[in-house]
Amino acid sequence: MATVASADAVGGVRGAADAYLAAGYYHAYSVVGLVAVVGVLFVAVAFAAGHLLRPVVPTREKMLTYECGVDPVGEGWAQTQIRYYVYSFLYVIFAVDAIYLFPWATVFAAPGFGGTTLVEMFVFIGFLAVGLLYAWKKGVLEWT
Amino acid sequence: MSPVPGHGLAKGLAVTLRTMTRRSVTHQYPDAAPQLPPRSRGVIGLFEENCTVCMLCARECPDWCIYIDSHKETVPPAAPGGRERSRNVLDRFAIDFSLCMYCGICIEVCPFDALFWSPEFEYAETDIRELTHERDKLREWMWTVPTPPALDPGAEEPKEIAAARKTAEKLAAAQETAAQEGTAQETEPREGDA
Amino acid sequence: MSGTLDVVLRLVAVLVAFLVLPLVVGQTEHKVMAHMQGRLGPMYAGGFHGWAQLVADGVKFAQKEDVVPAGADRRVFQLAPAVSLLPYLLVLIAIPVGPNGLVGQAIDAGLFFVLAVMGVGVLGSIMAGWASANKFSLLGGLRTAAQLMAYELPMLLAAGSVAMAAGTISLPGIVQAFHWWWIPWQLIGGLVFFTAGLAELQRPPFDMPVADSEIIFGAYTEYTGLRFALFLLAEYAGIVVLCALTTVLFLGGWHGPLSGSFGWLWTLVKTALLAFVVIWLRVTYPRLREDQLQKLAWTVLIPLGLAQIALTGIVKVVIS
Amino acid sequence: MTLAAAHPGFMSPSGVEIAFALVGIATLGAALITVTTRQLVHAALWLVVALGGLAIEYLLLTAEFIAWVQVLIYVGSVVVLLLFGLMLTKAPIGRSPDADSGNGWVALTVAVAAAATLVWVVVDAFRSTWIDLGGAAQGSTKVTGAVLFRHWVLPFEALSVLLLAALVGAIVLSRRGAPARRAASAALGALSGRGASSGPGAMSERAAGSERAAVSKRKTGES
Repeated sequence: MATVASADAVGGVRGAADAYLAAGYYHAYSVVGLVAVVGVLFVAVAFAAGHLLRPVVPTREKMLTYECGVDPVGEGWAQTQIRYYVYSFLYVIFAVDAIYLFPWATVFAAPGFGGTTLVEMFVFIGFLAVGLLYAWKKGVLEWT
Repeated sequence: MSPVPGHGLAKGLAVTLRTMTRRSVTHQYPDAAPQLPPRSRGVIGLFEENCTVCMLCARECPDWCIYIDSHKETVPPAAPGGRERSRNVLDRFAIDFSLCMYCGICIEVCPFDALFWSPEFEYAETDIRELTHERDKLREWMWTVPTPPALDPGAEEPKEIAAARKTAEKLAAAQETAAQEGTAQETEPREGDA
Repeated sequence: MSGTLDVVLRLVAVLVAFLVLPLVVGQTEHKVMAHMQGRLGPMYAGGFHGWAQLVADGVKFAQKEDVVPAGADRRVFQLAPAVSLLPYLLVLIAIPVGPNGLVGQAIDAGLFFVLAVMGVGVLGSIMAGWASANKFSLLGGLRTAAQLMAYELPMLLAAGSVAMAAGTISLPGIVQAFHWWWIPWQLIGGLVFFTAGLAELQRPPFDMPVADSEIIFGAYTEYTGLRFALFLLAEYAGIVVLCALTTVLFLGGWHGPLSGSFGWLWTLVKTALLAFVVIWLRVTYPRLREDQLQKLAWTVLIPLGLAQIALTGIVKVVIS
Repeated sequence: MTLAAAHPGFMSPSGVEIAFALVGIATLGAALITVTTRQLVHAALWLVVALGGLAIEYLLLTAEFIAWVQVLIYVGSVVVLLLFGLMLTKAPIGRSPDADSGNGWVALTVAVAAAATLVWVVVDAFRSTWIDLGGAAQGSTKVTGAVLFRHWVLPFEALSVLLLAALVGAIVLSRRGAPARRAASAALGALSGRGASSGPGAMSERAAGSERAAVSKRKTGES
């Protein structure tokens, strides 16, 4: 795998879009992969060192679930009505919408796109906004 | 309400920023001795010479942290042929400062001025059991109790002084009458003689 | 060979930054918060104004027993701190500090990479919340999830606006394209991004998921020792990352007066100032209620983000 | 993968292809554990691993944009949504013996059939297309954007309508019967005297009761 100095990669990004070569691409992501490996190693070393340093004196009391000093009653789970679950639906839908902003953002001002593409995105965002407005009017965003 | 939206938020930020630029009010306690107000209440001292083991303090203590042991002694009669008297002798006087809540009721109720507030406050221990202090320690703290401030000139006399003075006056008056009776035959009673 | 050395140096630099900068922020928080409250803060550890307080804390954490509650899901419980910490390390490598390749590693889809990976960290809190078998933790985990859901979107929108302005989603590319007039132009987006980022980090005033007066410490209630320390490190690393990102996206990164060969210093100064603001906000504002949190995200930040995108698009097409 | 194996690669086989194969195996393993584990939340977490593995596969195919979309949307939000849902319903720690429905063989058949169809379609469609690992990156954001807004504008706009429909649908479904539910829970509380019992158990019981009431209400409304 060829290694390219990252300055070249930056230059490639700023230059023509197609000048971004796969070799630089793989180099960049192999470094990211290395960071991930380093991170995992760091955590592993920290846990191992902690294992050597810390005392291990488990008692039954200590292993109890903490409930402000009172013996825990029942299990952790209880059925409750949590209204912000609807928000998570909203989010997934809106996030899918928002994702498209990014490829659009990189090209819409380029020659050959311009105003038309802007209008296209505004139509897209318009639908998004209508959805948000609908949710608002329906009282989904209200708590009580 | 506020003229500009976010006005209140900015005001809050200004307050915290202003506080940051001012000198902090923290006293560096172990390095610098604290400036305690006069007669601050740190710990309870025992003036054991005054204690008559009446047990009022132990009984009134809300969390029962005063322990008193005593025994009776018989005192031989003061005058020959008189009655023998019994007297309470203090064996133990201890206050458990891990229980004490510094309400000061014991000091208030003591009829013989045996308990005092001392400004001493550095008596932390690493073991809770060592916070039960015995009479010698309590007596030592007594030395740290400041002398009471002088009474206001216009104040009413303290009761014990008033009582003592009255007794003294009575005695003086009695003596005077006795003296007058003795000298009445010789001279006229002098005016204004006290 | 020099290429390998270069990569190793960058890795070491990123790891050092990852371990040192959060501590610096934490110590600054100790002192700044104290002085804002008329106190002194730590004064003993290390001698001079308690500079080594967090080192002492670290030593303490390492010596503490690692308690896993009997009812907990052991492996998930033990893994959760790593899941919440590592994304920030990954993100740190993509943040440019100075021009001419002064960056851990330039990534073409840098902005996108950063946003995607940061979102993963929340999984750690959710795992911790569920695996603790504790009612407070479960509630904390739920609140964390709800908060992520609400605030990820404004972040995406605001970041999208910058990407539009720059015409690229590479982080060094965005800073290269920066002009000073971007600051007023992208002001709304910047505010939205920073606020949403604060909320995603669960920093006060958006710390409902760890509201100590209600649910002890939320998802982290059952944690002790080193694992708890890792959660804390994740929070402060998150502050560093958020401030650095805001600097890079909205404040022009290394641009500034006399930025000839000291561009990296500008990045650091701006990041530090933003970190100060994070602390300042924590001291100043009371915690938002859960419904206020959600309402702020959906009815204020998201519409503002959309408005910023519209503004950016129009201005961009007009000037090009 | 088939293609990479069939054609001596553009990169040396020791590079990207080996990584691709290894990550593929790991992803497959994680996916298998996801569907076979009896611990619900573990299944969701293994799903994270599988989806992350897929993202790495995309990365290795130079589909940078799709890879990070995968992480952002699937790992960052769909799985969080899933975990959220699991925590709201019952997600006990430890095994759930009732997690299996007994349809294992049917599910396996469907899965194999679906996989076979997909593999066949993909192989057939891209038979003569190569990802040039030596040339420009194929799936960068810019390329994706250019292709999307030059050739696929109409599907893109249609997508927004679809998402809007999904949004409205979700709101309508979640809001329907909300007033009825409140009334039902009040009635239920009054009837069964559950309001008199104390503790957190009572609250959850009441919530469960109201859920049941709402479900029955919905059923009667539909019939």
